[in-house]
Amino acid sequence: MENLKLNVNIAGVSFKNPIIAASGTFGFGVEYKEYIDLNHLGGISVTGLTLEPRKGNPPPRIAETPSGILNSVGLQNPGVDYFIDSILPKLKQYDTNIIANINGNTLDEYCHMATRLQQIDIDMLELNLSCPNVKQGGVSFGTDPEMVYSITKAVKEHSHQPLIVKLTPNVTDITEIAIAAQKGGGDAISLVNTFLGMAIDVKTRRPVLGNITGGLSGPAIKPLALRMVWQVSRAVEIPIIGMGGIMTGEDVVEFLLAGATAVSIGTANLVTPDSMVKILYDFKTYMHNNKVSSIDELIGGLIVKMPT
Amino acid sequence: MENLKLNVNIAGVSFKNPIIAASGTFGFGVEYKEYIDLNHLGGISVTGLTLEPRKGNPPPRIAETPSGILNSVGLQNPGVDYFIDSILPKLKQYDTNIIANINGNTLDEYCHMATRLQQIDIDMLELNLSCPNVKQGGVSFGTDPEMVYSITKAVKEHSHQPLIVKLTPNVTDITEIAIAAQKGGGDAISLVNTFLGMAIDVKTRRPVLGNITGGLSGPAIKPLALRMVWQVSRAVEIPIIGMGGIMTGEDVVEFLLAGATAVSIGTANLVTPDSMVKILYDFKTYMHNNKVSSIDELIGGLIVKMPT
Amino acid sequence: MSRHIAEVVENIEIACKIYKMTIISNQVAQSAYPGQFIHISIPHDESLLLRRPISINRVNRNNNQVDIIYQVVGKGTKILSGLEKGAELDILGPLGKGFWIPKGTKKIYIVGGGCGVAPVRFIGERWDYLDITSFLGFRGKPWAYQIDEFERFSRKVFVSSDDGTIGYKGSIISLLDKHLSVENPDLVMACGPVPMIQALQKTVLKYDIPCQISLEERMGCGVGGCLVCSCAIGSKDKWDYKKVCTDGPVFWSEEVILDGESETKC
Amino acid sequence: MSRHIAEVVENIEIACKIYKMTIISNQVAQSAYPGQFIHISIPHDESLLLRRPISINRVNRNNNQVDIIYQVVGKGTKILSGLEKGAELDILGPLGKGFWIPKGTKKIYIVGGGCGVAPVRFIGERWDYLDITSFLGFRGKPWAYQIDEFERFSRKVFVSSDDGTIGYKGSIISLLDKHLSVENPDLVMACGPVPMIQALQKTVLKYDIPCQISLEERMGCGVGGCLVCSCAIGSKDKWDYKKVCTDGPVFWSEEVILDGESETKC
Ligand SMILES: Cc1cc2nc3c(=O)[nH]c(=O)nc-3n(C[C@H](O)[C@H](O)[C@H](O)COP(=O)(O)OP(=O)(O)OC[C@H]3O[C@@H](n4cnc5c(N)ncnc54)[C@H](O)[C@@H]3O)c2cc1C
Ligand SMILES: Cc1cc2nc3c(=O)[nH]c(=O)nc-3n(C[C@H](O)[C@H](O)[C@H](O)COP(=O)(O)OP(=O)(O)OC[C@H]3O[C@@H](n4cnc5c(N)ncnc54)[C@H](O)[C@@H]3O)c2cc1C
Ligand SMILES: Cc1cc2nc3c(=O)[nH]c(=O)nc-3n(C[C@H](O)[C@H](O)[C@H](O)COP(=O)(O)O)c2cc1C
Ligand SMILES: Cc1cc2nc3c(=O)[nH]c(=O)nc-3n(C[C@H](O)[C@H](O)[C@H](O)COP(=O)(O)O)c2cc1C
Ligand code: FES
Ligand code: FES
Repeated sequence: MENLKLNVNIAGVSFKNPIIAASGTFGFGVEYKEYIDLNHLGGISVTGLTLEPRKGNPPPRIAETPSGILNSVGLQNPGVDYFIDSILPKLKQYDTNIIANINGNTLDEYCHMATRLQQIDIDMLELNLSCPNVKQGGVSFGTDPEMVYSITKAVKEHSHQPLIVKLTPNVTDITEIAIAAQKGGGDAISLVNTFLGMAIDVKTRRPVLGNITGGLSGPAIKPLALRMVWQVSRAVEIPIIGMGGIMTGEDVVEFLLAGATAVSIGTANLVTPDSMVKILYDFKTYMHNNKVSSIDELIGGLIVKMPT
Repeated sequence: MENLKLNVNIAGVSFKNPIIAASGTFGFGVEYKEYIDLNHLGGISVTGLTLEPRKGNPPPRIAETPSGILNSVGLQNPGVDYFIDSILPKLKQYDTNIIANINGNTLDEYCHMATRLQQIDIDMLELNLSCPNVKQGGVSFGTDPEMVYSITKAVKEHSHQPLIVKLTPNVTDITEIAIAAQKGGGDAISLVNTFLGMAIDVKTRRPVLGNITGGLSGPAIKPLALRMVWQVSRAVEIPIIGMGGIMTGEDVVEFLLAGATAVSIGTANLVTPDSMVKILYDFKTYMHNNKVSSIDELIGGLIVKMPT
Repeated sequence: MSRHIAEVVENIEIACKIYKMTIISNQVAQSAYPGQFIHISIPHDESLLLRRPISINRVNRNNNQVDIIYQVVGKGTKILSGLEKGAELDILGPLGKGFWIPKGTKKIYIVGGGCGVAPVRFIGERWDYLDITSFLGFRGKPWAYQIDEFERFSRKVFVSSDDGTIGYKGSIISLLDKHLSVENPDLVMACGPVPMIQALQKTVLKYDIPCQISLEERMGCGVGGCLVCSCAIGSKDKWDYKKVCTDGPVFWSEEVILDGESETKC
Repeated sequence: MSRHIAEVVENIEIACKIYKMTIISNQVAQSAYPGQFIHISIPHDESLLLRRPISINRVNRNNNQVDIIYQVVGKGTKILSGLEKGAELDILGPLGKGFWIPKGTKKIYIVGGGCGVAPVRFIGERWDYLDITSFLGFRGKPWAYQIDEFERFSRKVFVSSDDGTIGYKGSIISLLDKHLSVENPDLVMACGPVPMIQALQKTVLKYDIPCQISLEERMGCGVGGCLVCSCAIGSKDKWDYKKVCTDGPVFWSEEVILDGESETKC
């Protein structure tokens, strides 16, 4: 299994393998260092950052649903400055790509954050236009193609690092949004973020989550995420980081076949802290058993006979 | 458990209990008569009908996903005339409400079917604007509020029976679509239909479904369906028939609390033919154990403290 | 045709990843006939919603025991293989329209390939008064099973394997072809993987022998209500989607239209 | 602080729907201290993704046995209750910041309510050289357990129940209140349902006794990475969300801000 080509290139950044920790599910990475060797990861997208520190939403913040989880963390984080000063130095000791996931309430805030991170030694920026737990005027930015276009464009002007645009799946036509991100200058697309959902406790007759609604992730959404990755891969030229319910090496293969160049692992980290190492191992085993020597053979390799 | 009030009224039609078989998952009802007493059901929404007979999509038409299934039946049915002449007479022997689920490729076809059914002894019409497996010009009608409004209005003019409008969940804002259906004269709303998804076989590197994509149903989508029912119930006045992943009596309670007046059971029928009887029994047990004497106490009964 | 709980009496590996399970079900034992199947709810793991269709290998009407044989290919059959004596299974069955013996049939050929050997054994058990010759194809010796059972009711049993580790080396259909070129049975009854069925269709057409084949398709309800188990039945110009679960799984060979892309496993 | 497989040695119902499970885990047995928990992956049913946090009731460093006590409240604990000797559990642990003994502490009161009795037993087992008085509250006799274990290390054990079927009838906190009004321990250490904790907070404030309490919150990772297990810690004017999994589950009583709507079960 040692001669497999696993590395991929996303917007000029080389990833030693296609496994990236999904934002918000892996803290700042360092929380997991006793369970997993961070050097083995392709990359880490850190917890969603905001300009100022944020407390996040009231508990309970998690509910278990069939093969899925709902979360309503609401971007609790210590703010971008604290990240740069106190966390990044620790993280830089590891040999893995660092992606800063940025979140704003206004276009200005996004640009401000990009500017603040411009001179900082991170590998990529991830523009999160999709958190379902934080709303601006009731509608999240990511559902409107024009908004996506203009925020992407503006942030691009303020950033030095390659820019990933992370899309919300809670839209009628995901390709329209992806095309807007590409047009705005996004260098890659990551999808999907969580689907807006809800759980009710029939004993108390109340929502389980303190925030009433939350974002659904995990295997339950895998078929939906996979479909979106497939649709978007046929609509845009820029690379895709696919995610949504990946728990096994074979799930990784499914996303690559559908057109993703790399994948992110989210919920699996909440289930077991060393999931990503296991998933990478299983992925290599799949390649080995199926005589796939290079990951490039899998990316976009779905064999389809279009229905007539 | 005998004194429980279970009956509900939807647009003037009385249902003896809130359990309705979801279209496409329970054939024409008669297929199940050896497994379940059809007289015990609140209603049956028959397999999606079209003006002409339809063959449907190529197999395989079903894939299992974590806590869900994908289907791509594509409205296989013998056509509305065959239904009226050869099936309905058998179905009318049972004491349950019959709902005709109608599907068109054009506005004309919808109206034509409504007209054809006008004088026929069925209890309600269900306008399916949402089948993800059949497309008209690439976009299904149900994602555009104006289309929803105009089709609903036109069909309403051609129909004598109360009209249910069935919505697709594959939209950015479900309330907008529901409001359009209400404005168009819809007497009730049923939601959700299936979510567009996909499954890939990593051995063959092909889609599992003959149609490539299919509609996701089952417990996996329950949190999403529940959220939509809750949103729509606060946006419209007309009653809602809620569905999506209901497998137990407690699931029924969740949908009623979220604002549904009745529920439909789909995937559970594919799992076990007598599911609906079991679900009704469990629902009554819940009412009994929780000292709920009337279903009206549950409908819309969610206790929420809106987040600030 | 009922939903009920069946108790597991025995569950053993009889060939490589191929298990024989014996359950007690008087409903199935008393009314099932060859080609029918049971639809099994997979216990323990609620993430697996669908039942698994498995053919009936044999029934014993005296003690209500029913045998099924299944290959472990995925999560559902993996869980089944771990069940022990005393476990309870929620099953539907017997389901489907199985094989039938047209009037005047005396001499039949039974053809089974891989997992398809399991269902056709029931034919010989039930209709052992006929003149039976059996053709069984396997991947190789480690995957072969129940050949001795076929010997009990067959005039002769022919075995082949892909790798030649048991019986003739090569396809069971070419073996069948040789026999058809010298002898005509009244009927061929078969079950097996799609490529085998396609070869069989050509062969029986060539010799113009009536042939019933049992098909597999992914299933939902199993009782005719959901229309997901469709297969194309008819002629090239005029065909319809029929339901494998209630119109089949057994159809006349000449009516079955296979597009060659259908999945198979064994 | 590791992920490993632990073997089940025993799993028995010790009170109504309350089970004691003994597992073998040298990692937990050797390094755990009172108030810590293990995070258990639920076997068999893949639809249940999340681990379940369960406190450590006792460890035996000699034979590496670890006891946990859990009440069956939902699907996960139901599956746990069905596991038999020899079953394997995938666990993380020991996790969390447990109870601690500030310098100079001599006399402590241990307070446990319902399922909260289980974790506080470990306090007495580990720090049995202290002068310990225990206060245990139950719903009623059928739900009471391990009172005799507390007697082994306690100067005195007080028991109460909601329905009076065992010990005093009434809340364990009112019993505690009576004792605090005549005697001051150096420290109170407690675990129990939210209403009990809220009453306790008022009582210890009244007598100005330092008090550590163990909290419960729905968890994801259990290791501090996902921020879902938050509880409000600080003062009414200046508080932050802390993580129950790594900053807690044990906090100083005066810093814990409970809104009264949190869920409890026992
Ligand atoms: C009428 C009929 C009779 C059958 N009889 C037998 C038998 O006697 N012995 C035997 O070993 N197998 C038989 N099969 C095939 C058997 O149903 C599948 O191998 C089994 O369902 C696989 O389940 P799994 O969970 O292990 O695999 P997975 O691949 O994990 O299953 C995923 C889903 O696909 C379906 N599926 C996968 N493969 C098949 C297939 N080949 N046919 C139908 N559905 C499939 C499963 O039922 C499930 O819904 C029969 C199939 C049919 C339709
Ligand atoms: C630090 C800590 C220590 C605990 N120690 C014990 C103990 O020693 N004995 C004991 O009986 N219980 C203990 N609990 C509570 C125990 O974790 C829950 O009762 C259990 O997770 C319920 O799982 P379930 O699948 O049966 O219930 P379900 O209601 O089906 O669970 C659904 C989801 O909600 C979560 N959940 C439900 N109730 C609680 C709860 N009260 N606290 C946290 N999560 C919950 C589950 O973990 C799961 O993710 C502890 C909780 C925490 C946080
Ligand atoms: C607890 C939790 C917190 C998350 N926080 C963020 C976040 O801060 N920023 C972001 O872009 N996505 C966030 N996400 C979304 C994930 O990064 C990922 O897109 C999603 O969970 C789907 O992948 P999965 O099914 O593997 O979890 C969060 C998800 C979870 C479960
Ligand atoms: C096999 C299958 C066929 C379906 N066919 C139809 C249909 O013809 N018309 C329709 O309105 N909905 C159809 N649906 C959608 C269901 O009626 C229902 O809205 C959906 O499955 C969600 O409910 P569930 O999760 O309980 O299955 C179909 C669903 C399935 C699984
Ligand atoms: S499986 Fe439902 S119709 Fe055949
Ligand atoms: S459970 Fe993940 S941070 Fe506490």
